[in-house]
Amino acid sequence: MKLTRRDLLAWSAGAAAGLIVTPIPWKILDDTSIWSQNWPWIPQPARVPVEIRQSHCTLCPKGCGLRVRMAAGWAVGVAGMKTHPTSHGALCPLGFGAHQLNWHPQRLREVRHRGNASSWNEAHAAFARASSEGPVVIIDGYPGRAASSVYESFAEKNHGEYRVFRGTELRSLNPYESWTGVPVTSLGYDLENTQTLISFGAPLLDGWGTPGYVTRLWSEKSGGVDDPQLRIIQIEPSLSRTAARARQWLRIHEGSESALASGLARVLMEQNLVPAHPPIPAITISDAAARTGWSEDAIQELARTLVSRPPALAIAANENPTVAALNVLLGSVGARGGIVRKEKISHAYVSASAAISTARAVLIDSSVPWDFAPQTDAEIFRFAAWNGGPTKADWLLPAPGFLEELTDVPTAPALPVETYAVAPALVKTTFELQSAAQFLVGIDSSLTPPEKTIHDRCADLFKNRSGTLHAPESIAIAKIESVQQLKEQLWKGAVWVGEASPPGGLKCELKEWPPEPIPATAAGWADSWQAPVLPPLASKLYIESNLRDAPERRNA
Amino acid sequence: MSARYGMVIDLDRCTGCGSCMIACASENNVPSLPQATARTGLTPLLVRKVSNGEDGERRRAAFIPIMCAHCEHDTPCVKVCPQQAVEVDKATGIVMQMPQRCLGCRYCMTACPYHARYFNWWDPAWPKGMEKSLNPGVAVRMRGVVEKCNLCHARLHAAEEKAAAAGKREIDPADYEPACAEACPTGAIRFGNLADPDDPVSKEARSPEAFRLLAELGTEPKLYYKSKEAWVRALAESNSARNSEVQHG
Amino acid sequence: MFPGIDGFHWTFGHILFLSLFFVVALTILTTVASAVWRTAKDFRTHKAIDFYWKENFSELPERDRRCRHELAGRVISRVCDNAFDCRHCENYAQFVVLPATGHVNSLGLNYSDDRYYHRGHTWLKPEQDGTVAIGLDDLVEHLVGDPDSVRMPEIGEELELNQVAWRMRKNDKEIQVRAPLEGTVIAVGGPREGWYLRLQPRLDLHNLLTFRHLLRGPEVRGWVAREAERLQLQLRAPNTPAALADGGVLMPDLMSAIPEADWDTVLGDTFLQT
Amino acid sequence: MASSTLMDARWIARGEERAPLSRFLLWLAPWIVLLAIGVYAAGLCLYYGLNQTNMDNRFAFGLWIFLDLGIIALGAGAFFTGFLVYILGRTELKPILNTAVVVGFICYSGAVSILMIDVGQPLRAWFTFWHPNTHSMLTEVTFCISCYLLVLSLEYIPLLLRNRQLKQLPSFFVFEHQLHKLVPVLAAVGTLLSFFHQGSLGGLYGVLRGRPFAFRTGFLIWPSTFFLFILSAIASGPSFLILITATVEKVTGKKLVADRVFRRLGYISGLLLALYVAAKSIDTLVWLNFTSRSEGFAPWQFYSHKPFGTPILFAEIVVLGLLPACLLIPETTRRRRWILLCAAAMACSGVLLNRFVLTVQTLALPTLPFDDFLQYRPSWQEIASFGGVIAYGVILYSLSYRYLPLFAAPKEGDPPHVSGH
Repeated sequence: MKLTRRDLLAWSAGAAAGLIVTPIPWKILDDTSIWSQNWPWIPQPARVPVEIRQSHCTLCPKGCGLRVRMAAGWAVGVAGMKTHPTSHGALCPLGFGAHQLNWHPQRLREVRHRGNASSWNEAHAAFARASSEGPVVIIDGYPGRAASSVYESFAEKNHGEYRVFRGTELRSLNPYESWTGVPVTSLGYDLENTQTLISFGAPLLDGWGTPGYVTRLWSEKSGGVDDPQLRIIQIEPSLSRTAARARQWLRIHEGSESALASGLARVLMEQNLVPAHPPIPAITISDAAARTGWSEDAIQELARTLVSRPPALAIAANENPTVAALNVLLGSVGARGGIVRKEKISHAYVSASAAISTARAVLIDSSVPWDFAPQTDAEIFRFAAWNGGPTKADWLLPAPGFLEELTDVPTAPALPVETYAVAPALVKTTFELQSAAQFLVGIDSSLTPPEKTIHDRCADLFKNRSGTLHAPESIAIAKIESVQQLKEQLWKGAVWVGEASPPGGLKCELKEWPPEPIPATAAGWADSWQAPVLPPLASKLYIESNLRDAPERRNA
Repeated sequence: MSARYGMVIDLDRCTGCGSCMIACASENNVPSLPQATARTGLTPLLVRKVSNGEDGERRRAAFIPIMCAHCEHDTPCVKVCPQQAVEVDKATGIVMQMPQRCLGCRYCMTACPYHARYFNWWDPAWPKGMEKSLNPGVAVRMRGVVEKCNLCHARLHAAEEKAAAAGKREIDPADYEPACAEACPTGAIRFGNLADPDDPVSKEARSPEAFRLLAELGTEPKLYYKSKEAWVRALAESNSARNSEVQHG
Repeated sequence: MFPGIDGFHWTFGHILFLSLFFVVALTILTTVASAVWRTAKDFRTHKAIDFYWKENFSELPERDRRCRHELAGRVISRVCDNAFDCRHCENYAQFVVLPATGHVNSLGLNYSDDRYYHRGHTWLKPEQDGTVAIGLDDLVEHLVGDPDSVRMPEIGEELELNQVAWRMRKNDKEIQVRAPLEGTVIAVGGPREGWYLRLQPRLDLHNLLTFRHLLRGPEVRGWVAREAERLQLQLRAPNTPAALADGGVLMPDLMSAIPEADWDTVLGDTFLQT
Repeated sequence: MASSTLMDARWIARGEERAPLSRFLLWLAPWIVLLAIGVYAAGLCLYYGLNQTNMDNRFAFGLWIFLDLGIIALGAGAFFTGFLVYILGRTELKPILNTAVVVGFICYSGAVSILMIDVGQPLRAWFTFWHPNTHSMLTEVTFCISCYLLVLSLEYIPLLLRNRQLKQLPSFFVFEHQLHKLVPVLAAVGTLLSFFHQGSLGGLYGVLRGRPFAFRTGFLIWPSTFFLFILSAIASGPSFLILITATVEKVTGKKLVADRVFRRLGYISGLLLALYVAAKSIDTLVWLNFTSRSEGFAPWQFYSHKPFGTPILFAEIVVLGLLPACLLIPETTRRRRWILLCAAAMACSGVLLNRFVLTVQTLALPTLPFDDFLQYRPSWQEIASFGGVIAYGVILYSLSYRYLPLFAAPKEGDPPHVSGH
């Protein structure tokens, strides 16, 4: 029989109908939907056991305790260490995504010299040559570490300079340093005992200081408490997070914080609300009222509030001598609940300013914020784990990232007590990295490597037999049996806390009422984060939601 | 004994820092995609910024974390899912979403009064190598399915395994805390078993200070809030969207 | 969906819902299956073609469905209601006895009295050996002339009455020729041979009933006259030459002569196609 | 070209006059372009995912769901005409039946294909059949729509097989006939299915307790929108058939259906519309005074967001509901063709507006006290897919009209047809 087109048509129709009763289409249906559950381009985590390790965050100097979930040698999750004596289990929001930073697309993976790929050998040679030709300036953003002592020694041996970049909290302590001679790193705010806290724009509840230290105090003594033992009064032009959650938000004209501080001082003195009588500020109350946009009554009322519940403490957003002078007036310097000295022995660091006049080379540690741009003709050696964008540095040197190197964790800025902890290298590195300290030791092998310094410091702690080890139960150092035991504990995440120094160790007198500083804006939410890049998950806060403004607008 | 897990969030203690959001995303392997926006992003836990609607110095702001409320009664999303990809776990009271079975019809998203459900508009992706940082206990969801808070079910599972290994029937409450509650720096987010009358969170939930959003819908959500600030409570309990001029986030 | 599958619960709602669904699904499937089964049965019992023809017949224009007795002039006007199946027509006997007062063939067409004619313009001639020869009548020969191609059935193929027996193409038009009788194809001819098919009839040739549905004698003349008249009307159009030459004689190969005519309709009416 | 014209003519029913192939293709061309763009857009959505749309986590349903609900409501003419003809024996509506089947098939197949793009994981669509949640309105919709599409296909097949070329296959022809004999069964099944899924589509939103604007109480498991959707669908279906047929008559310049059929359809549509308006008014009153308040929502606040004010409610019930009903019921107004057509168009628009309000306004309105009123603008991919479905409908209807006997009437002793110039 001949096959005609008609037969073909009929046959196809029959075949199509018949196909439905075969298993073929159903099998295909099943397989395709199973395939959609296992798309090969979607990464799935390997099923490996998870191990918990305790350590410390070293991305900024605030030293928060970490509880790291590890799998197959990689960090797969980060949380706060609940038993940590100063951070109390809190981290800044960005810290919770820190474990992903090591794979950030902007991770520095190779030595780069003026935009071209280079090598560690060439960088070594270039730095060795430069340091032999002239003075070297080393800038550190995280003083007090073992690595910092390498920088200090190198600078000393090579007639160079060691300078420290100061963050917001340290800058707010600058006036006291110049008036008392005690370095800012040895000063702290004794917030645990403060009753009235007046903040001139400092983002106290938004990452200021060690976040967990401040927020725990606030949540225990203020947030949602009927009769708060800690009253935060936020003076700020706009409704910031701290202003929103403070006991009181007082709106003020932009840049008039110093005028208010001086005005308050004048009220305190004129109305004899304080015993001390330092030089009287030039500003009158009515001037202060005009500048701040307040009524004179409001200023007087605030002044009375300040003295009604002592101890009172004023904190500025930045370096602000008038706010510091207000504290002097209130008697808060060297007093309980005020500014205290936490270390007996300490030495001052030269503050890193942008202008560097005579230097052959500048070495910038990875702890210095990326946008710190020294104005200099010297050759700049920039250590960083991540590339933060356009830079004037001649050399970009890949430094260890998150939890990739052994480092020690000295006292965080502005804390009232001394602490010491260790962050061991927890995760693997897959490419060649050097910290600035290792780099310098590689050039001058007579320097003490940071690892050895850390061991020495542990030995010193054991020898001094003062303070307590939080591991997490508090153990007096005196009860620790050996250095080895102390080290074991520290490597497992224990924190040594020094004994609180008695108040009164600070003497401060004003010779004249300080002039108003140039107004500085309050630090934004991402400012306390010092790594050049944010963790990818930060997008949840400002891209995938409107919880926060984009960090680029931090100064807007 | 079956549990009824829930939360009490003290809005007076929430600083809106966002730690919980990032901790949640990290724990649950939620990707952060460059294409996502505030309307298409994945935020199983979302802290929203609200205000009292006033201007100038009378303006006040607060933060309200929103996540799946694990509605107990007539659970809106469970009822509407055509293929049983959502169900209430009877043993825990957790509303579970099964991404493997989800068809992506998004009917549950329209059903949820809290907008606590999220659609995977894109293929999940991470920068090269970053997949090593994923939480091993949680499977990554594919594009085209709905996801939401499951009270960090992987942690519950781990706690159950631990209890089983120790030959115990019930988990140690200390072993199970969702990432957001764990991360909250001020202790504003508190997690507990509402079925246990002695559980402090359960007690707080029953206190007169506690309230729930859209309680009058009758879905018995297990997400409680509390606040001493009158305007916050008034706003949260008003069912009229009269504050729609409020900047939301 | 079924017990044992994840998510199935023995609840009233579930069972009610699924039972309803299956009742509906089964009803739909049963409907389709029964239509398929009935179709197959129609083919098995040789009813299909007959039925197919009857459906086609019902769709023919009324003009093409005139009763043979009207064509023969035995009655004034009658439309066939039996699909030209005079074998089973109850009224056949009643009309056939009436005197025929029909037309005479004046068109120069060659119609022979020893042949039977089918309404689809085929002739049938019983042969001595008990077979029948089948060919196209003279009107169609004039209409189509020489077909461009012919597709004949296979030898041995069973043909049903009124089934399309062979197809021809002419000027891109397809022509389907209906079989005037049921039987088995035993030989195939073509336009050159003067016949197209030889059939071994299924029915007894000596039984008069076998050929009763075919036209004979006066009926043929009346029928041809009607057909010619129809053609004339259909092919007559302004600016076209007369379809019929002077003296009422048909031109040969009309399809090529008047290509602009509505051949689709003409051929449909001629070969009883819808 | 000449030979393709001849090829084409072979598929057109013998004796039917149709536009020349070139003009037909010219008519189809823009629709084909539109369809091609739509298919491309749909392809983008399937390949890259729904990020191609402008829907988002809160506006999880968008233009497409409105399209689905809208065209399924308008496609109700198919089942309802079948119901009237086969079950209630209103044979005077038979001339419109074929067109109703084609329109229904277009609407339903269009809706199903859009639904397949609209879900995030189309490959898992069958899970609904494997793990059905019988409490979900969407399950009911899925089951009924897929079954009813099958029914519509089975009703469409006989029509298809009556094509001049296809019916030359005796097996097709006989099958067509046998199937045709069983169409009343299919009509009955179709009626049952349609009643349920039209209702379930209404229930889809009515059960949303979390969306107080849409939530309705009702009878047993069905919210009132379940019944309102059935009513509004069968009210607008006949009106839509009037519009379609009148449009085809206008485009082809032929009288296809007797005026009395139009008037009968208009009357049915008007009566049902009146019933619907009454029911909808009662439902709105119950919702305003009880349902919304019981959930703690002051109902008028839902109308405080521009542009969704009370004028929309007024338009839905009075301008596009009561008014067309008043025009369609009295014989005097219905007799005037332009009034009939206007009223039919208004009835269809009213039902579309109802679907729009229920889908789009519901999602735009805030539920949490600190939610915003949300705006949503569909992406070009959504609009193109939408347009693709419309184009698909026009093309399929045009092809059906050209090649299938949609309005075939029995041939009466017609005069010989002369043509060819």
